[in-house]
Amino acid sequence: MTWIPTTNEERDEMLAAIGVASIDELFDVIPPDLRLKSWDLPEGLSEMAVKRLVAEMGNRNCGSLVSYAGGGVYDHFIPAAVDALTSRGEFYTAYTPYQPECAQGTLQSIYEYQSAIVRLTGMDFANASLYEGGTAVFEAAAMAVRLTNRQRVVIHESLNPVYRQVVETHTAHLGLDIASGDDPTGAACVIVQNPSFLGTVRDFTALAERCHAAGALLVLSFYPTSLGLLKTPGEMGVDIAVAEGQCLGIPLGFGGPYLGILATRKEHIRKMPGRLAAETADAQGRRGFVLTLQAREQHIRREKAMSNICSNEALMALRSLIYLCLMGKDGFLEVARHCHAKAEYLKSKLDFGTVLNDGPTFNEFALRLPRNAEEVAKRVMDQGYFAGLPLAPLGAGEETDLLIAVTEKRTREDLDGFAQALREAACN
Amino acid sequence: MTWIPTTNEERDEMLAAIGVASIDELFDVIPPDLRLKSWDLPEGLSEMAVKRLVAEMGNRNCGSLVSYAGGGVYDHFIPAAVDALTSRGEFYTAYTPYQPECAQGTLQSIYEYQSAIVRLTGMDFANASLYEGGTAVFEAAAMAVRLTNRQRVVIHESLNPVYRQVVETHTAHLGLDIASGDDPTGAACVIVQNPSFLGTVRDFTALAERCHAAGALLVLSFYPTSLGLLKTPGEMGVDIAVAEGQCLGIPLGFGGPYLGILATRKEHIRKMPGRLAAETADAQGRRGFVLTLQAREQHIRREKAMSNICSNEALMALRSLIYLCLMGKDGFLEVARHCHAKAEYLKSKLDFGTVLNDGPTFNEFALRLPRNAEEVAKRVMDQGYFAGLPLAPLGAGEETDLLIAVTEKRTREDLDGFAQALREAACN
Amino acid sequence: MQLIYEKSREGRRGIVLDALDVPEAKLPAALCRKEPAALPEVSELDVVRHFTHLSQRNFGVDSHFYPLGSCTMKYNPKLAEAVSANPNFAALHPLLATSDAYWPCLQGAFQVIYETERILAEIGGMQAVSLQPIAGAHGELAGTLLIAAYHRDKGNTQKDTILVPDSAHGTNPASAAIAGFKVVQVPSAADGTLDVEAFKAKLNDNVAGVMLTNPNTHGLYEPKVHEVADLAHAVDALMYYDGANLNAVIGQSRPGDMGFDVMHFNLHKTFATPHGMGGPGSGPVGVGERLVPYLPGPRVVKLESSFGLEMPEKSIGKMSPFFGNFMIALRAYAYIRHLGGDGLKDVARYAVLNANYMLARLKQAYQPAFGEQRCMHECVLTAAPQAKQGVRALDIAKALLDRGFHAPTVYFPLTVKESIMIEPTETESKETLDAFCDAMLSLAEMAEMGSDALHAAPVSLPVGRLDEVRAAWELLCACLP
Amino acid sequence: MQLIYEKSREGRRGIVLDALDVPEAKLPAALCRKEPAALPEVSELDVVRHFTHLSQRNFGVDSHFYPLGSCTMKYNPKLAEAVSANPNFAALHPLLATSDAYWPCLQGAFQVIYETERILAEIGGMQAVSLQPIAGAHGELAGTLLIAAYHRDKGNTQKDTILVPDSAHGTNPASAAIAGFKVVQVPSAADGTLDVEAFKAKLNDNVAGVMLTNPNTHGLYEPKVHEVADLAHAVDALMYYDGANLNAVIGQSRPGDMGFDVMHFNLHKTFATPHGMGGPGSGPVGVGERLVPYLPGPRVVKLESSFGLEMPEKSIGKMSPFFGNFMIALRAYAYIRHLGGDGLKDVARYAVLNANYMLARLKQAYQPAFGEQRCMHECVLTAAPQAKQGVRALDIAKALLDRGFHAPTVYFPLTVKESIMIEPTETESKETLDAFCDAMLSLAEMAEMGSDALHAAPVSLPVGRLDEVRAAWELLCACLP
Ligand SMILES: Cc1ncc(COP(=O)(O)O)c(C=O)c1O
Ligand SMILES: Cc1ncc(COP(=O)(O)O)c(C=O)c1O
Repeated sequence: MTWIPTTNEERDEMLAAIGVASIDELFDVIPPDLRLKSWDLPEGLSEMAVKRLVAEMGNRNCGSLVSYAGGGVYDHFIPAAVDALTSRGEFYTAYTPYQPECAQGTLQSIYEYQSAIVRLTGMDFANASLYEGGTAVFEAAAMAVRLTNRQRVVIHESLNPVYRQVVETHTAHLGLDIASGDDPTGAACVIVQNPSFLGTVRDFTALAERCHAAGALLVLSFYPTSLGLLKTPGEMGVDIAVAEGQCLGIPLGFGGPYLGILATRKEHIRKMPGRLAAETADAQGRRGFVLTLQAREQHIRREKAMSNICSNEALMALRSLIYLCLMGKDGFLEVARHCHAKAEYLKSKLDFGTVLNDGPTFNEFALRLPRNAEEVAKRVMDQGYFAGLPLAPLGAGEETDLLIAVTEKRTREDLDGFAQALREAACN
Repeated sequence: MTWIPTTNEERDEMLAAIGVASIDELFDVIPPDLRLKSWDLPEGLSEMAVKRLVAEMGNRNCGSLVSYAGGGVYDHFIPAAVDALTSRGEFYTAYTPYQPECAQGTLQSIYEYQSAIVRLTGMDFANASLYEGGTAVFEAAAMAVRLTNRQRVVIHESLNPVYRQVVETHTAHLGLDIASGDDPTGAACVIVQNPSFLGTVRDFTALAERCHAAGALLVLSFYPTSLGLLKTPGEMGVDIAVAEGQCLGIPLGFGGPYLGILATRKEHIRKMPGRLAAETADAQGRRGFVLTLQAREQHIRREKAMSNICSNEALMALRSLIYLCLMGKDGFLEVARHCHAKAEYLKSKLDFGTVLNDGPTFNEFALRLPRNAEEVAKRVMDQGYFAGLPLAPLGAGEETDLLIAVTEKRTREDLDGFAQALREAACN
Repeated sequence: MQLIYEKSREGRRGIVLDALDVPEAKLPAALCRKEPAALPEVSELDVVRHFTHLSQRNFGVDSHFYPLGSCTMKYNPKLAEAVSANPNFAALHPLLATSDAYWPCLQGAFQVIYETERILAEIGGMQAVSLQPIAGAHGELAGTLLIAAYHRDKGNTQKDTILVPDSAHGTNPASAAIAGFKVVQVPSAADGTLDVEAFKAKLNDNVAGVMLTNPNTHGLYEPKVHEVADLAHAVDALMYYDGANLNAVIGQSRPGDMGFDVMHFNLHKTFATPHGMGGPGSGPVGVGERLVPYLPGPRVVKLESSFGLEMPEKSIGKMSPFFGNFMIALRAYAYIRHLGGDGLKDVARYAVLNANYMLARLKQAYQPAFGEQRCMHECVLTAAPQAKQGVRALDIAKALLDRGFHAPTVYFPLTVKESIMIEPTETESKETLDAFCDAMLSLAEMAEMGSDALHAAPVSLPVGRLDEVRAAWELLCACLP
Repeated sequence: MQLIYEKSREGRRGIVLDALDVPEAKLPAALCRKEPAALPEVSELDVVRHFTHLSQRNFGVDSHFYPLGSCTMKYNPKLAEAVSANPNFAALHPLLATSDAYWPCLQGAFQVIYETERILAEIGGMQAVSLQPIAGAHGELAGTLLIAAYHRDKGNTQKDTILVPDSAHGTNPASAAIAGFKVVQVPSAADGTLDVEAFKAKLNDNVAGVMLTNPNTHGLYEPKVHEVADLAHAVDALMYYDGANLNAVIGQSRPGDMGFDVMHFNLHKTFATPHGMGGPGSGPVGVGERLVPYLPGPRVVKLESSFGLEMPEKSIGKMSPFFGNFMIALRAYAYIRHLGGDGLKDVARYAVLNANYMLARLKQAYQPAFGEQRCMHECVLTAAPQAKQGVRALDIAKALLDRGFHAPTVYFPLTVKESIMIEPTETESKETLDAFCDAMLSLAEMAEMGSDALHAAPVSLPVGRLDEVRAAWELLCACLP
């Protein structure tokens, strides 16, 4: 099995042109003791057999269950046009736009994506993408450290605990002081999340002011869909807004590829990690787009770069852009409205549990059940539902606590059925 | 729900430009008594809801059963690149290449498709496509009638009985004499099929000679995949070769869209139905392709045209071309070899039944079971198989007879499992 | 650009199968071909690049405004494509339906057929619909065969003629002739509608049926359609409706209510299924009460608690082996369910608005074929004024390609000299219509100034105008090994 | 071409949801945004045409030869794309894995991870692999963090430095720095390989690790790699292998056997997953025995009769929230299973053959950066001879665009002036390589003749060379409402 086109005849012609007798000879530079020691790999399978193999493995996941799991990534609707367009070869088989003249499709799409994020967040600049939401929080923290020259990072309890773990892993060797709470004193930044991991919606305007008074930055991790309704990072006075962009037309895909979003204020732009596209023109005055401020990046600045990021998530940024265009101003708002209203409706049906949130929620809330949440989850799994995320294993609640998320995909009928199943599993 | 982009403001501007007050006014030409009398249609559903609705209906088909059904269309493997390429908008949202300069993609692909069919069949010319395999037999018969000025069409027992029904429907009002057998005397043509509907492989060279001696034409309905191995229509001396092209990279899709293939000899070309692409050049000598001999067609010749066909199956012809290119000379042969060997292997395992074919078979054979075939089919359905086609309802066999087809997709393990299941269902 | 055959290299492989896992089997040599078919020997990447490049040499609706009159080149929703990728439909074998043992496994597909046929019947004002015909012309053939069966059954042996207006699409006379009828043409009146007096003159006892489309191919509603139907019915001739122009009247005026007995739908026009470079289409045939018993079969019917199949009493038989282009019908079903009753009404409203807007903007420079009349969903102009300057409709068409638009239909209908037939459809925006009108008007100006540039167009495409005479003369229709 | 924002029209809609089927709910106004986000108001067709047109302004592997050195732009099989469309993977929520209640429903996904990690470990000669890192640079970061954890655990507190060759990719020093290390650069010898003497001079007890790639970014195999590893290990410095160039040696020589302790794989290079205009990639990190206990977690492990998750003893924690770019790993898995062990061996063989063939053809006109040496999977030439005529590597690159080729990498590695770095990969055919070489040679001739045309290139694309200074000066990075 192979995707190599070269025929034996052509191979021989090429060897002759090189002046060697065999391909093996080309590998003579490799010292014999460094040659392959083991190669215990399966034999090749035809396309047909691979398709079948993977389909069989897929059948061992429960693809047909209806999911109420959230926690940062969500089962939102993805319009068919997103796949139809991003699957065009000229997009997905291209790479970094090193030659802008033959990559205007890429560059304009990055520029349009940046514009969409700026419009969504009320921030001044957005970069071309980061890996995903968790590492984006780390990048924001590192950026704050660079900007303030302070070594203390304060993480608020609202932040996704998984993201906190990612930040801790990345900063383990940096000698930073990673603290909990929201006290900006002496801190490079305070990191908050809205809605919180448990779903509570807050206004961090006052905290932003306290941060700025203390010479610290406010970093906010937001949920893009919620910005259909919620106060924007820009309105709150946030310095660096980051997000997981999965909700914007990207499949759940068991964890990735996703999209790290980062937006910031004008004054911080030169310390921003990641690529940035900008408008310019050619000699004839035709508008075009290029990557700019590349002196921030690893390929120029090497160990002094703002980040080590190189390959990022451009195709996912394109997906999110197409999604945002398809939904448009009104549709995007509708999605948020529906998510919120449906979650509120479900909440109202779950009176056998206690909602743990201490404020309004958007589309996700934590529920204390009369019984162990994982047991309940197992039971309703048999009814065809992923009930949500038990909070204990995430270190974010008691054994009885469940995090439930609702998207626009759930109908009233779905919600009624789920509420009933959950009631039975939790109370009987 | 709508795909209409026009905003109300734009609508009003347009109405003003036309000089009417409302869209309704544009419909004033319709007499009031011809206005809508009833309109009992469901309300619009969002994209999300339609997707879900159709998915639910799909779940009511047994998509996961392994199928041994054939009878003219088959469960062959389709390489992923076929879908990836035919789903490009520039192909599937284009139409008939009325303006060849902006349709060279279409026209060159038709030319390449015609070339592939000519190479496959050993005939001189192939048209750009017909609807599907059944109506293609009718078109061939009508063409033979035109060419010979005779009114008798002889249909051999090898022909798919469903195709015979299609021919009968289409000729019902033509006053033709549709006869059975293979006697060419006084006939416009004799129509045969290879392999026969029951799967038997024959050589019709002698019949071709008899036909020609009697001034009749020989029409052959062939199975493209089998031409990986089998004697070609060209080699047999066939005058008009037709086929169902579904096996060449087209999904079963519960009956369509499929691909009608028609190829013929040089001397018959001016009576051929359907479109034809040809090579030519522009004023600068650049090679290009156009539709040619259009005087045969309805848009020019109207009631005197060779056929009424207009929209045909161009996208399916493209699929088959891409399929044939991907498989290539060797791969196409391999598919035929595998189909045949696997069918023979299965045959050898079904010793509890009697194979009814009176000669060698390619990948399909008729089996007489010790019990009612439909009962057996029901039983093995529960084991996860479509056992094949019971022949009695098709008028092509006894109640105990089953038509079984095997493709390259079935592994030895599959075949063993199926043989075992069939044995149990038929014998216990 | 090279042909894929020119890229072939001996021994190069694309797809390779697994080694055969059962014993080899051999067929007698006498039954086998002498040489393997000379298919191209290319890699998967060769194939991908080749067809990617070919696609880039095409205009499609996804890339270009495509106002091809009579073809209803509206937007083809991606929803419909996504829905039709569902393997529970895409992998379903149609002949399973021949045994009722398998029916429990086909209920979803049966339901799609049943509901689509019911919905189309309501849309057409028909009693019943069959999805069997594969395209519009095939629907016409089905229709004329139904008419023939009706008369045969009634003993109307003298009825051997179908009347067709001179403005009809070529498939109408062709279909009638292929079915076995004589075709008699009825001229149009000067105003572009059917000449009722001329029609009366041709109508007699031998007439089995009358084929019309409404609006007709001049883009004009036939106001006397019901009168014509009454006249036809008086001699027991049946009325056939060519549904190609249904986009103009969907949700406004139904063929059944106009007096038609039988019609076809073009799912690839009105119902937005893709045109696929010339197909696949789908041409369901609909009938009024009189013709229901003759419908092609077997038909999906509702049984007690499930769907099954039944052959109509006097069925003409099978128009196609299975259920027509099922996957196209599935796309149309998705389209219809998305728009719903109200959405479908807007389709005609905006299709007609757009066409009239273009007519209003263009009639200053191009002569409308039928005076000051408003049009329905398409308008027919003529380049007669331009032709006097030596610029023909063809030149305008080619020049539009250079401006980034697909050309309108030219030289059809045959009744209008130098005709330019523009059908914008409802899915195009005002700014697109304006850009196209601007281009048309500027070309008219160039024509007036006697510019020669129009004869050279197109210059921006991979090839210029091609030599059709040479093509027909040399007849190089295949690349041989 | 317009921006999508410029196509926006107030009130125009794309996707519309169903009417809300539950009571409306309101959030307190103080928590809500003042104005809806000014997203474009466009139709679905507007979007489809816009992005279809944008795509047409790109070169991709599907449409163009893309010999971008260091990036391994090989063919991205459609099989892998098809496999990743499977909803049983595509719709799976990763956080379900946090509760073992859900594990029975995740066995397929766990198996993909488990097998892919096992296979990659065998390919790299590593003990274990984690799919968590999202891209190559992230794999480097994971690797340097693993090195840090190792030394911290061993109490090697003085180890604060990572050695990196001057030819290294920018991500290597950047990753080491981001992890918290000092970076010290080691110069290359004149022959393009690591200067072992210089290396020895920089090596001391403070060195925590050494980052190399082999072949290095000059396309040359480091023959003394094992000697270097021994030297490093002697001071307990760990060896990091940048897997970006694995395509040169896959199935020939394994990093583990060369003496490396930790490495990353670029699935989007060696394993053919698409580059997506700059990502997503996937950068699994592999480790030898010493580092296994520190691997990121949780890890998929084999339990008695199923797969489950486990946190390694001394894990550095989570490099990413879930399982890395799982859907990219799935594509790579499909790629690997198709090729199998033997197919993968051929990958390097033909990648190296192709690069040497191009080197052999081009060295007459372009100066090889390192004399008469043969290369591995890519070759570095310089346009130094041409630069003397005023034609720079950049001019050659731009002129190649006009000839229908993507340009090679230019100005990297930084160690070579006017460098042109060509990586053909194994999936390109001889005729493509020849066509490219022909173009390069003809450009060299033009340069020699002092042709000015090269400075004007590209002329065939939607834009010519763009003003980068203006871009940085004006910093117009978003279209505001
Ligand atoms: C008016 C009219 N009638 C009939 C047809 C034939 O339809 P089809 O191409 O689907 O066979 C067409 C097609 O263009 C048409 O425009
Ligand atoms: C030699 C080398 N190392 C590392 C990288 C970084 O990989 P990634 O872009 O996946 O982060 C690259 C990418 O181009 C590279 O060429």
